[in-house]
Amino acid sequence: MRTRIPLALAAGMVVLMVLAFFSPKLKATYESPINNGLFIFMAFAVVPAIVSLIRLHVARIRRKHPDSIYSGIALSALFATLFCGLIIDKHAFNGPSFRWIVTFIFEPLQQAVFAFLAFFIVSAAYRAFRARTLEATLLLFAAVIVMIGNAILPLPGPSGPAELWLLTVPSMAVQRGIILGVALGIIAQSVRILLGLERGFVGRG
Amino acid sequence: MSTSIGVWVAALLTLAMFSFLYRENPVYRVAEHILVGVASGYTVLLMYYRVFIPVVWNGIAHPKGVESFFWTFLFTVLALLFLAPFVPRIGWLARIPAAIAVGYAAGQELIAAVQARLFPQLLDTVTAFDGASGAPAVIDALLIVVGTLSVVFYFTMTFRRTPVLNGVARVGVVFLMIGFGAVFGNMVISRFTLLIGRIEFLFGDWIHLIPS
Amino acid sequence: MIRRTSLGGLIAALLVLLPLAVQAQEASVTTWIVEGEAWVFIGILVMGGLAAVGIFYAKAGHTISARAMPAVEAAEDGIGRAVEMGRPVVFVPGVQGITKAGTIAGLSILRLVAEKCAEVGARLIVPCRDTIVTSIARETVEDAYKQAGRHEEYRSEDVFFISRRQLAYTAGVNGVLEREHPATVFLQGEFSAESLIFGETGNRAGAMLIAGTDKETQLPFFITTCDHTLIGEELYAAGAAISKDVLTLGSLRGVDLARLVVGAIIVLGIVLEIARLGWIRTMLGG
Amino acid sequence: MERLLNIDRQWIFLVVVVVMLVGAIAQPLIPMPISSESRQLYDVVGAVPERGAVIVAMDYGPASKDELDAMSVAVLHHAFARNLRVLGICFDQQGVSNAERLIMDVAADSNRRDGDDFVFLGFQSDMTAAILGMGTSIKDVFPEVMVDGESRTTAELPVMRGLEKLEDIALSVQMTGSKDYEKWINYGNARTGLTLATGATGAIVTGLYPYLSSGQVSGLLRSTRGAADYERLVLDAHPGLERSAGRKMSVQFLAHIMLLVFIALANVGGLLGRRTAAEDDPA
Repeated sequence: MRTRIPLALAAGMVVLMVLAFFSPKLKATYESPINNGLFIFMAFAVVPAIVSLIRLHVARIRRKHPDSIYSGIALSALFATLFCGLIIDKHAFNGPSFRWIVTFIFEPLQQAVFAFLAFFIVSAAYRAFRARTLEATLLLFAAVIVMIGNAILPLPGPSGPAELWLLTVPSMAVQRGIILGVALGIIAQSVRILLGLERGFVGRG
Repeated sequence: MSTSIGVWVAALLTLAMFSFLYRENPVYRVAEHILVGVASGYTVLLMYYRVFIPVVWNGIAHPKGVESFFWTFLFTVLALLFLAPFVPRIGWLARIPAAIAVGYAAGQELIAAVQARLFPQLLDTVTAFDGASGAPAVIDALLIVVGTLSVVFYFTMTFRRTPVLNGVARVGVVFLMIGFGAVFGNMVISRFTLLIGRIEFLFGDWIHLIPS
Repeated sequence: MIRRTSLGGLIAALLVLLPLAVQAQEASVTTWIVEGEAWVFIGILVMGGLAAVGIFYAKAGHTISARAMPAVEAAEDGIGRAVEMGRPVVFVPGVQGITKAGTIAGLSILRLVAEKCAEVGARLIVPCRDTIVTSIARETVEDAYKQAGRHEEYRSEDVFFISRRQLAYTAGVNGVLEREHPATVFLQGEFSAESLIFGETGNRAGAMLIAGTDKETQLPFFITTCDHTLIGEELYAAGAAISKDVLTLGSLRGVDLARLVVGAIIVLGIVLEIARLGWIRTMLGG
Repeated sequence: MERLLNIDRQWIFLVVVVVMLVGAIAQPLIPMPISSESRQLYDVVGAVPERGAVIVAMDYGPASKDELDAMSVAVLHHAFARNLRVLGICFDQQGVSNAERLIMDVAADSNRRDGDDFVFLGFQSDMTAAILGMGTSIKDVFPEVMVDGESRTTAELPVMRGLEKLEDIALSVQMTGSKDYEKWINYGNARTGLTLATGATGAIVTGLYPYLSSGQVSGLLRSTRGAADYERLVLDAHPGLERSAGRKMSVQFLAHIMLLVFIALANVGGLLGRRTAAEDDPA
């Protein structure tokens, strides 16, 4: 019962979607209500994640966990953002006080997290990007061509810039091979769901 | 130096995040937890104002028609099942809306796998030689066809490696390495741009060392 | 068992559909089936059918074996190397949770590595980023030592949880690699951008590196810094072969069959194109 | 707690920052040819008739701002300068505030009126359902929008006159740093024939070339390089656009040379036998 119904529902949805694609009558009847339904689902699907985050930090504070000060900061940041969004800019989502938080707190923090990836590439390049195997040699050779062509100087290639030729012929063939392979993998997964064999979203028991 | 409070706040938070490079420290953890808190607040406000109110609230409070009211109400009730895990013993009910969402996506992806991935890409491979006049274009077309085929067959997993399949796989590896080299090359300009952006902000907008 | 589930699935689907289909009669649009998409429908049936054939073939009990993979074969001498040099083996099961296919495959490969370490008596260290993955990893390694009859040598403190926060985990694993000077490092699972450090530090420590990930953006860095790398589906196939995961192996067989059809369409299509007969082209919507 | 910056890595970090700072200040100008993918995007925007409708989908979060904002601003500036009707969209949960700010700022600079010349349709919580829904009715997917601070019904807006569904849209330009360009291709172009163009981060642009070759995508911006080329093309015809990607390219020039030097050192060092790897037969 706990697994049969979800598996059957998922299988039914796959069949309905494929039939709706081929039958304009079916599509016209069910497309907009189901699309709207998906919007509602995805809005509510966020609630459990937020609630468990709050419960985690509240529990830490109540248990006097050594990191409870940080939990306090996370919770006050959350409620300050909600306070700005709901109370200060009363009607709109992107009101002035909320925009200030996003522009000067949220976005800079998020951008800083990814900024030092560039630095990791340089330190790895110096210490580890050696052409030890045939594969690594080919890879580095292609990478150097693309790097030079992207930002250093225009390298002449067979028919136009070298890096453009590389991106539109050999690399394009590789990416196309991957797209075709992934497409077959997606079909296999949809078939598993259609046959009620894909237990991923249902869990064990 | 900049005189705007906002720029100062952003600059100090940026340095707090970068301090992790030296060692994990309290200043970094404060910045990290502020990020977690604000990100959650952002999501709640976005979903409330831009999805809950226009689709759910207005869909029920003043619906376009009886039928649209029924569908919105039905899906809202189903969506509430996402909260079931907070009630003991009926947690599994959350699988119902999840199953519908998974089935919806799987159905659409199944159609798109053939209509938007296989057919158009196979068509462009099959017609690779059509417009090819002159040696370079023919060679390019040949490389594209051989490259695509060798990569598709490199990833055969359950066929025994006959000499033919081994040969194809060896060609496939050569193409794959060139392909990953291209990914590597484009990754570099992408990751560098992020660090350049932060340096432009810190030394430009904050310290006014860089002429903006 | 699969008979009932899939049959149940299809019956339920029809029950859901019948009333809906009937109610659809009155909808304003006239035609039932849109022309022009017929070939897409046939494509779904053929490719989907082949995938189902592979799955049922595996479910019916036929054994399907994954092809040999150098990275998996290298595991054996990588662990032998650790015993000779008297240094540990470090296994990093990726940075994602248990719901990810890459993590599941990584943990299957952990079982193979743990069994080999138990046999030859090499010390195995497994730093994890997810509490559930940690408990599964502990179970897997302990089970391997038990089966090799060396349960007393199993050290549960060597399979540990560092932190859920991605950067803290990266720094933690980096520290383990620098401190323990492992002879061999396995990086198997789903990794993200900062995992690039593991290849660099492992290289620095002079370790033999055997990686595997399905993240395309991470593969170029692993290929250049590691000795062997499982690429994309190779990771899933290696994991499924070890754990004898019938469903995955069946799907891989079905997809391999579909690859033959894709290859045939390309070769045949080009031949017909050159012969000015555009059947395949029109089928593909050209 | 472990450190990521041991002695070796510290001086490398210093070199990187210094090189980038020198690049940012000195701004070495390197003449590079316009990449053909950028020209294709410029031409496809240029081909839209006056008052034609263009979707600008800024589907990215803060992590990609430094790379993609320059593209969004350039596309918006180009579209407004050509007096096109612009529909702004953002499907990234953390990018909606930024997307709204960008379209409002660029519209103000080009003195285009909210509700008449453009509208920010905003966000919807499931991208697949939204694009499929827009294939039938755009106003069903985005029933209400904010115009000059008030909530209005989308269908009544002058800018939406004659724009019922995706078939009525001349072009959709998406800026993205993730694989979700596939959703616009699968459910926009494949289902309704919508003409697409994509401004992509370097992390994902390589995977888009098969779609450019097959015609499913009609223009492509290759990270900051593509953005800088597109800025130059737009500036030639429509002045007033800031060369923010162009400025970053000067820093990229020095940074890329530095990286090549490091790779050379690593391989030269390798040859000197610092760590000779066992010879392996290819996989």
